[in-house]
Amino acid sequence: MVLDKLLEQHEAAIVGLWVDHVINTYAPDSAHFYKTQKDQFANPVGITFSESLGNLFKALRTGGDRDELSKHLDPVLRIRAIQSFTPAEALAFIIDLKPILRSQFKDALKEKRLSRELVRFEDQIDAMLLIAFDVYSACREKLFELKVSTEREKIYKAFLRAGLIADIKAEEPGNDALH
Amino acid sequence: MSDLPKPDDLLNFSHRPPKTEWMDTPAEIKKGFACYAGNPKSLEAVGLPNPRTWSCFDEDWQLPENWQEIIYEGFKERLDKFRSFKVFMDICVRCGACSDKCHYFIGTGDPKNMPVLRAELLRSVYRNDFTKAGKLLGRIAGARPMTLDVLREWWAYFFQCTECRRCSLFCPYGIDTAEITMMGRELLNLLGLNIDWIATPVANCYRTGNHLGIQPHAFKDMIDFFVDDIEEITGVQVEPQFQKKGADILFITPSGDVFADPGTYTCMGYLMLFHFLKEKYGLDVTWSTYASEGGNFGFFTSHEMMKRLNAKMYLEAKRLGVKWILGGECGHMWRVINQYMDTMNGPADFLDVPVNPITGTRFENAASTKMVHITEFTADLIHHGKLDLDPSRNENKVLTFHDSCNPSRGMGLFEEPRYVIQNVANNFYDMPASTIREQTFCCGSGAGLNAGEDMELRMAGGLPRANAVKHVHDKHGVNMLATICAIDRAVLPDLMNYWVPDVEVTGVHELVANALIMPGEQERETDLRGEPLLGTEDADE
Amino acid sequence: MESRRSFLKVAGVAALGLGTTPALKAVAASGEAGGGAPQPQVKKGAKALTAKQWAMVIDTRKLQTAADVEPLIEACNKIHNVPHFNNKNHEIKWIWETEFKHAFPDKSNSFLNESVEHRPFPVLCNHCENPPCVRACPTKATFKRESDGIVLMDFHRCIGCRFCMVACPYGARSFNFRDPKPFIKEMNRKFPHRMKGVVEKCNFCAERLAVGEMPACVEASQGAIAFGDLYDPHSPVRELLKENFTIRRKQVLGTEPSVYYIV
Amino acid sequence: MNLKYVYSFLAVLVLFLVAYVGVEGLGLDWLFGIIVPYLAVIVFVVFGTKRILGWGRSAVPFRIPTTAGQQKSLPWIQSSPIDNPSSKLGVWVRMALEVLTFRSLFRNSRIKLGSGPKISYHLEIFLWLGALAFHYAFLVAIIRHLRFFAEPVPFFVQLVQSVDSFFRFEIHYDPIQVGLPGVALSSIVLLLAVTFLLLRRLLDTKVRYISLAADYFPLFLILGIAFTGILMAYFTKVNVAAVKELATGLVTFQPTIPEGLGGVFYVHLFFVSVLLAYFPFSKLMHLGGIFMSPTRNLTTNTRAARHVNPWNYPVKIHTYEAYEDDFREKMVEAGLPVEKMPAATAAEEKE
Amino acid sequence: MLELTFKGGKAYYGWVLALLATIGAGFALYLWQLDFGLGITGMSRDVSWGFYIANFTYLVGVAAGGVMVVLPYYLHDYKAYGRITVLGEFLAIAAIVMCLSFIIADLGQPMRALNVLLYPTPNSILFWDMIVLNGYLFLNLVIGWNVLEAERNGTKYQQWLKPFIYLSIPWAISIHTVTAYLYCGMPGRHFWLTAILAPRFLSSAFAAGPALLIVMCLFIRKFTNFDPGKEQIQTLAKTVAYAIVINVFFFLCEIFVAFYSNIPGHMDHIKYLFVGLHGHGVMVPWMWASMILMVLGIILTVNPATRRNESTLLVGCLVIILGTWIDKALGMIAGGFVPNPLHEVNEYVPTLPEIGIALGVYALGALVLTLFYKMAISVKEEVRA
Amino acid sequence: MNDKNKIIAGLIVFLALFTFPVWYNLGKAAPAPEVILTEKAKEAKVCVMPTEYMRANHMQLLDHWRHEVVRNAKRVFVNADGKEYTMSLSNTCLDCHSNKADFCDKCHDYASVSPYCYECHIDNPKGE
Repeated sequence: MVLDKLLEQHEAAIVGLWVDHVINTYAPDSAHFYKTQKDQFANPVGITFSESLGNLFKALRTGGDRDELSKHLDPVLRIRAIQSFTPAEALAFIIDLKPILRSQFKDALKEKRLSRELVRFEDQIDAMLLIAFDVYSACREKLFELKVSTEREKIYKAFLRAGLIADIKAEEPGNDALH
Repeated sequence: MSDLPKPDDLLNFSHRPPKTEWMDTPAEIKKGFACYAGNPKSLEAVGLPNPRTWSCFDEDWQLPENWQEIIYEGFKERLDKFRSFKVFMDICVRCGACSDKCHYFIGTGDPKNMPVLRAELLRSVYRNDFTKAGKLLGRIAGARPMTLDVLREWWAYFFQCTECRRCSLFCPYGIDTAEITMMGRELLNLLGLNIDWIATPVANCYRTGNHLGIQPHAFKDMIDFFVDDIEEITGVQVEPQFQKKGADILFITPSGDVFADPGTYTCMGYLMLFHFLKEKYGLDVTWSTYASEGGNFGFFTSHEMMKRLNAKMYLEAKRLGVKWILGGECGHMWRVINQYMDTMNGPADFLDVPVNPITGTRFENAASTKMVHITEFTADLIHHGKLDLDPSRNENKVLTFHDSCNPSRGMGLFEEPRYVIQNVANNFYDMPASTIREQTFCCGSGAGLNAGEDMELRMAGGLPRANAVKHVHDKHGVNMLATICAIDRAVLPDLMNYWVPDVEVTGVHELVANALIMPGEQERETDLRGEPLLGTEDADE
Repeated sequence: MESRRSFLKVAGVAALGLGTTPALKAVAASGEAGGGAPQPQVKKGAKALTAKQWAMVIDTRKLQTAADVEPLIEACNKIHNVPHFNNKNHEIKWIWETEFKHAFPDKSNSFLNESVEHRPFPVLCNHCENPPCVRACPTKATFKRESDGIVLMDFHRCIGCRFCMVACPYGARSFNFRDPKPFIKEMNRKFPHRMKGVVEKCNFCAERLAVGEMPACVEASQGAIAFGDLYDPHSPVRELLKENFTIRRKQVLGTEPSVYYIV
Repeated sequence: MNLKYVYSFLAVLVLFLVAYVGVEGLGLDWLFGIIVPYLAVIVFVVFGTKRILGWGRSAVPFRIPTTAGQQKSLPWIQSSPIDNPSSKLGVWVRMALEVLTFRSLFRNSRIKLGSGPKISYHLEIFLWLGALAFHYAFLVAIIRHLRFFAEPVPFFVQLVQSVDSFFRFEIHYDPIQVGLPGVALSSIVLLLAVTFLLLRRLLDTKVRYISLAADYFPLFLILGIAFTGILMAYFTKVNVAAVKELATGLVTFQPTIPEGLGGVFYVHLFFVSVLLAYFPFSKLMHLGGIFMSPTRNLTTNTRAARHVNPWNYPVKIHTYEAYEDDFREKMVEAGLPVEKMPAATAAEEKE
Repeated sequence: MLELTFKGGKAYYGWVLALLATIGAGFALYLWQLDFGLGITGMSRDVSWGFYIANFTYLVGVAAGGVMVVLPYYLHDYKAYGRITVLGEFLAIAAIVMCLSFIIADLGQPMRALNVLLYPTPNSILFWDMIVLNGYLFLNLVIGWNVLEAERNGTKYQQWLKPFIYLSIPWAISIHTVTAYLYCGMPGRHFWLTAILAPRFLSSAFAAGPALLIVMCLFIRKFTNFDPGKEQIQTLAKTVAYAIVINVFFFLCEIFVAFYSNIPGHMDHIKYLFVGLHGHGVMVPWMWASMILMVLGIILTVNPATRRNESTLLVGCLVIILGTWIDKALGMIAGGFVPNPLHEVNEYVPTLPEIGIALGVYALGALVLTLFYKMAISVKEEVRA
Repeated sequence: MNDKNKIIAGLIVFLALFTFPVWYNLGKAAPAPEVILTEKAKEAKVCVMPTEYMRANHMQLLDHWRHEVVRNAKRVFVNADGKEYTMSLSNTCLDCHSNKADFCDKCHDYASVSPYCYECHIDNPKGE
């Protein structure tokens, strides 16, 4: 599998391009801040992107299974889910890996066997997009769940304590008739 | 999503946003980032101007025609009334020291969340109206006229600042963007532009003394509910007193602890502590349903509203004739008390300098305001060995401490809560030095932004703090985040739930109560939350 | 306006940080007196004596007693404002007299003939052709002048590190441990003295050679000391060297000293 | 490519031409030598004072210091008297540290130093070093320039000069001879520091994004001052006696225009005058502003001593009586003590 | 990490203030020397280098000694030294700061010091000495700072540091070799004209440097709660033992060559040092003391029993430090200059102001060492906690 | 507003410092000193180089002389007009301008410059 060896050699370059690409979806100087600030506590977004995308690409290259991919997708998408991106914008970076790969192996692609392997690898990327979609939706659901729960908690507990809710007692034997 | 992206849109999605100047990129008010507008009933209840139903998402904000003039007059008046405002408008040299310190900039990546730019939003209008250079040179001198877009921008970004003042720490001249945000919000309030999550609690607090509008009897019922819980766990019947005249101490805590989990357990902690002190040392503490709210959402509206809501504390203390006031665990409440209360509603000469009757300690640092922080009080007790504590009961909790912004940068309360925690629990780990004490990161939901509708903003704002908790969670296995602020206790569970799922949130005095050996209490199997204590869980099954 | 325009030119040229020499040319080029006057330049004095490598032959047989050597030292010290310190540590010596066994430690045998043993030998800087001191100096403050082979001191560049004193195998160099001015009996106004913190030594009376005069000690020795160009076969030095057997101090060290002694 | 710094650069260029042509071409040396400096000083003093008094007029309603250290509370907890100054002395020391050592900038670089790999922290500490070098070099240069304004030259000016040009830079090679009579270290440091600050504002995207044209202008101006100063001192060798004659003339209000002062000098003088005149209307007022910033110049014993707010007007509040009137019945029912018993139950008791 | 140097207890601040006072006094004396001239020192026309250059030579040795910790850890991956390489590097920084200060103090015209840069002369050894010393200072600052920084953040030090570290090892050897070449290149000075002067310098450096490091480690273990580790100290002690033995062996070789060949030029210098020459022998007691101390040092460090017991090891180290100091500082200078090229005997004894200025420079070095060690120890305590 | 007087005090201190030159000179104008030429200088009428150049660059010229004399053994300077001078501060310059106090020192003190030349070179070659 010639492509695997190529991917392995160029891994650092590809991941570098990919991370830059993701970070460049932000405003220019925020992107500059995300790229240059190396302190993980002062720049959690930038550092998480570079680490997780690195692991993600390694998992993708070595044919990682669904769980491994989502384990690495989760930190990135958890951040993208709460920033002002539409779902399409949030997940776009997954399929943007394809043009990066194509530009990286432009010359090698002339050789037929390699281009067939690349097409198959791109299918894997599409599969990863679907996994990403699940992870992204899970984050969004968690967000909405939190929104709903704050409202419910607020009222329910207040009612409970104000004695407006009679909480259901445990089933006592014999207090209801069978008819 | 009415307008599905057309196929060709898909391609240029990941293009870089246009590199236009910040003055040319208009602010976009987005769902999940802006809070709903204040409902007119609340505005009328406290007499705030221009009450009407409107939404920030639609175009027409139903503003009075002469709104520019109102803004100008309001601006002028505040420049005279606040030297901080006028000085901060003039001396910023835009050196960029504060620009990457704001948790909202770090989390959202929106350049206008940089503290220097948030201030420039206001400063640009100031230059246009109040400085010669601004009038002459216009855009070159960094001035721009007050337009509707600018107003929308103010609305979007002055409600994206939790007034945590981290930027003021790093600014060479101490320019306080929180102060500028307060002025911005006051100006917006002149036009009736405020958010419901602040306006309604203000109205409730004004009328019923607490943010939720809990009526006195309901307030007492809730406390009684806690009394039953305590009895179930410890077998001891605590008897809190309400509006008891002639008591030693009036205790005021944020009402958030009375209704929102996990604050409720901290409230139970207070009850047990005061019962213990009453039993052992005869300390007479009273609560008050009238002054049942330590917090002050008026602080996020205007200086006048802050004063109107805060007046209750001294009035109630005077009416009940207590010796001094004890304040519960809260964040912005303590900024108001520590730096504003005495000036606004003082002097409190009907109270005397707080002395802890049990240990005899005179709280010199509260000699004029006559209000002591609960952790100062408890730390003093522990230091003199007045509390019988069994820290092993908190053994299953691996703790870390989140310095709430206001006690950290408005008071400097670092060692007291840590001292208390380390005496009531054994495993405590501080987060990295650059994320705690005076450099602490905000929970992302302060200054009245802990509504439900701006959850994305809150998650983005709390990202740096969550990232630090995740670090100590991975490194030391921390599973409990302690904090001394009611809003923190209400919002951090959501933050933890989203970023670091297996870390819970607790108040400091819940831990104190867990460890407290009450006179005449039964052998405890569970902590205040009903979870089994270490070593007893196998006994149960 | 006149002076201003010229100033402009000077300012313009100097502005490029080219300093004096080009500025000199510029001024000349502007030519106050109009026309392209000749450039200011520097040249040797008319009467200047030149040589490829100045050398000295001291006929010690003619300088038997201290009284013979004293005037040499006096002459040198007087015209070069050499200070006289009573504290031996801070002594400044350009030329001084010492016994044979000190001047030639490697050649003294035990039963030396009386006259040589007690004869005062005048010693001074040998102006070596391969000077260790010039090799050691970190700033080229001491340097061997290609034009005439004299080893000179540039007192403006000397940082007073005294590495040259350590390097000199003849101990011919002295250091101004303190301000020499108060210790100069009467000042020769035609020759500058030194300041504290710099090293100094015999300069083969370079200033006198430049105006065609023989070095002070040579004149004062009435013929006892010959001075001339080592590489000019007809110079007095070469004449003496041809006829007499001469020795040099520590010549085994390969420094090639230029001062020969006839014993 | 935003035009902000181009405006400023052009402005400084125009000023250069105005002065140079004005003097060299039109011979207006009396204008640039006497009128403009006097005007500049007047503007600086009058409007500077006006601006500071303007700030003074605004009230300081509340005491809002930013605390950066442990407060003074219980005796056995060690408080940080400088970062959280509860005493007047603490405030003076905190302000002095801020003004003399730029402590917040150092603290700022310290954060980066404190954690995170190397690359990022170098940039931050350079801001602290650059700013400190720039301000001190500028101060030393001003003290050195007192030699033109005072006759006889005061002792401390000579001392500063001798220390400043202690190290000799006497370069004597064929193409270039420079360094006599002496090279002032502060002139070199000033030129390098202001160039660094300008490059940082131009190249660091974060700082460029927030910079206004008004931020570049003083930097270009001071760069011009430093450059012309060095040009005159070491290369074109201005006629120092004439400069002093003009300067002392200005200062003793007997202005004269001596001969032999080239255009470069008047450019230098004009730049300084523009800087002085521009001062009160610009961010340079942080000179006075830092002393009046309420988050740095107040003590933090806010609970121990009451701060009086001059315009503390009374406000409408919800009294306890009104509160009790709303809920008296329910409070009694819940067993809460009330001031006045509700009318109904009072009636029952009566029966 | 600089902020760590500001947090300390009473004793720490007291010590720093004492050092500052000494530095102040030293500087005042230096101003007097600047005004009066080098006449206030004991140097003379025949002994033109004195106490300053003597201490300079010794301290370059101490700085080079740091390599004995860096080399095993980075080249041979001797893990145990990981804990104390930073201490070695910071000791080197403090030593180099003292060396440069001694050079400046020794110059007659310090205001022209930049001439060495403005007029570079590659044929002068002093020019190379300036380059290697400043280079070594820069290397140690960059390496020490970054390694400590990385340790504080729990990360591995950056990759680009590797070449600097490998460069610093031969560079350490070079600084002391160049210092030796200052002496052994001089044609007229027989005492120094020996090929093994550089090896002798290095051997005494590798004895003195690690010995001082051992004393520092014992001090640190006693007064702070960071323990450099027993094994590290034992390995250092072995290094000291070997080095001091080699140093004495080289010295005996010198003695043999001089006395067996019986050349007066060589013998006189050693005779002057050990038995006095023409009635002058101020150095005699010092040299014998130095020999006795070094032999005692050999006994204490070579003998395993006394080496393992840390108190006797401490005595051994102090004795070696003092012994090598007298040998290399006083003996080397006095021996070389007396008798002078004209075979006259003028002795040299440092004067009080000279010693005062030297103490001021030592205090400056101690201050730099204290600040850097305070930073290093605080980081190590913070990481351990 | 008790800090009103603090502000004014601060302003007064700043203005006092800022106007230091004004009150330091107390209105005594200090025109550039008139250098007094000796008789000999008057006769010579022309210096080695034009006066304008000499005022600005004499120190550089002297350094250039020193370089030529000491390092290149050249002792004679020929200026643009072909006039020859021996390159020596004490013997040439101070020969004409023998009144150092009125000629050199006046301007040096006025411009607060203290050249270290006279630490070695003789400042009164004619003994006046």
